[in-house]
Amino acid sequence: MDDDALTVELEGWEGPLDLLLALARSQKVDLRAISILSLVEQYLAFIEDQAERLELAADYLVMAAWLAYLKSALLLPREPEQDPDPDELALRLQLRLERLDAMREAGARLMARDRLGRDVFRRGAAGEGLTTVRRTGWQVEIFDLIAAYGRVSARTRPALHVVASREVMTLDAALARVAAMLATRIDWTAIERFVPPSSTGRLRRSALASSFLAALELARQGRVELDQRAPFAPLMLRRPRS
Amino acid sequence: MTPPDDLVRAVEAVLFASAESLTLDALAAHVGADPRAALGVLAKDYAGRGVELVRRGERWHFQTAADLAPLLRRTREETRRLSRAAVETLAIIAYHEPVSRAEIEAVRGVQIAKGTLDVLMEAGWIRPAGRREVPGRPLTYATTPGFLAHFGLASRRDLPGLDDLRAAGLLDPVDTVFDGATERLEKAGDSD
Amino acid sequence: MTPPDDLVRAVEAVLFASAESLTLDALAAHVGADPRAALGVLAKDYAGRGVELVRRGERWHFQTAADLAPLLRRTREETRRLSRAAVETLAIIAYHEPVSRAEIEAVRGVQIAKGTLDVLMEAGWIRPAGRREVPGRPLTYATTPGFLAHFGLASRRDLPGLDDLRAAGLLDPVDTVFDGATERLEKAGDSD
Repeated sequence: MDDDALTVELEGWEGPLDLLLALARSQKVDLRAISILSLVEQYLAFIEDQAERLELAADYLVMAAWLAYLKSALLLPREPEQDPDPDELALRLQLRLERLDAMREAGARLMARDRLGRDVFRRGAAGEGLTTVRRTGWQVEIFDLIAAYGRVSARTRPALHVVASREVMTLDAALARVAAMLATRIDWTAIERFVPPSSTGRLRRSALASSFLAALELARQGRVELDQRAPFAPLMLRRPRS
Repeated sequence: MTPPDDLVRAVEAVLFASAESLTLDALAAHVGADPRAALGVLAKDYAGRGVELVRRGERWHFQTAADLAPLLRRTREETRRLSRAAVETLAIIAYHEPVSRAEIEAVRGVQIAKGTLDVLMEAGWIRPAGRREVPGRPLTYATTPGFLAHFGLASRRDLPGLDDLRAAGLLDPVDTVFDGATERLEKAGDSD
Repeated sequence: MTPPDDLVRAVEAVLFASAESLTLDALAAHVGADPRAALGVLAKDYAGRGVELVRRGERWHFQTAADLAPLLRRTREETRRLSRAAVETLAIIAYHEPVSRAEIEAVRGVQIAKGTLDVLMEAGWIRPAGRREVPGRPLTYATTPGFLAHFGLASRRDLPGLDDLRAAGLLDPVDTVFDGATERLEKAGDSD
């Protein structure tokens, strides 16, 4: 083991895994052939040594505790059902060191490549450069144009709203009239007779319709009796006999 | 093609990587030898290519061949739909030209956004068509030959008239319920 | 060099003029034709010269030949040294991509210092590469075309030793068994 590695302070390492890898490398054997047990012992010895001089970072201590556990598991007689299997854990630690080592080497190899801007260069001069001129092709069809004009014309053409004046007889008026007339009639009287005689044309049709509705309403209230012998036969009204 | 010797390669790389054109002295300092023979070889190697070795006064540099300049500028066409406001404005100009901004707004019943006429002008469909000799001397707009070409029209007279539009149902106001009387009134008013 | 045809000249000029590496699409947009055959001709024309045509990922550019580095480096400042943490982090991302921060930390056994990913991102070598659909939806990182260009890789498959590392199982999904060493201790009784 390299004595220097032991005397270097913890700040030299980026965490316990880094330290473990440094210790493993100091065994100067293939990482795959490394003795995990001796590696663990080195780490624990190193941490003890450091502990007297500086405050140990938590993660170093956590790793130390874990490695102490691993060490005892590796040394103690094996329980058949022990879980996790200490050999398996040792193997995982080894794999983990291999992985970090592999990435460290890969990084070094990357950095050693012919790098653009350091070893190889693109054209130095700003040069002509490439420019892209953007042009917008507007999409619109003749139909869009014509439809738009139709839309505008329709929208802005003076709008005419004509309310045709129409004489009507309201339901209220018909109710009052029919009710009043019934008061003075004793016999059956055709509904046409309840329509004001002066009304003609559309007004008469309106009055007739309103009077019919008035008759239905009065019948509902029990204030009139209705009689019609056949479809389209004259509709007769009279005051109820009480 | 014969692989160039080391000096030619060196001069080539130094010239390529340099931010500015280089004098013979500067080249010599970089490559550690007289670069003149190498420059001669390079000039021949690159003659007629897309990139050429050029001497300006006492300085040398590579540049793209002059005849290829247009390739370096690419025009990209983007197709976009014209906004509704722009289409309406274009339609009003087409039907009423020459027409001022205020007149367009009067027909549309809405103000024209700032960019609308610009877009139509940029598209090459309308052009300023002189000022109207009324107070304020408003600028008027009219369509261009490019407008006719785009819409496949031989002349503005090919635009469908109001009667055609009506027959096509394009004058029907969307939200109005017609009543017989109104319809008759409209027809009476429109007949010439 | 033999006098090239028009397309070869065009591709040559466009690549030479461009400040960036160009994709086939970008080249095609400028020269108006499929540039692939021309690129093949150019690669051959420039092979062994002081300037070479290289492909980096899906992009192409000219650069000086690597063996001339000593000659050119003289005039250049040494690029800023990256920290060991940054180099390792970059390697882990390149060899494992896409990879989350936690996975990077699992390989290195330490947390990633604040600026490390920033430095790599600012250099244009890594980029966020979407979130992993696992609890916490961690962001993953991957390398960029700029990474390939800077390190002279035609593609990620050219990463040194990639196949060997993969065959050795060293690029398998990272086992985080040691991450929570304490957790492990507590759980020692539980089954995996």
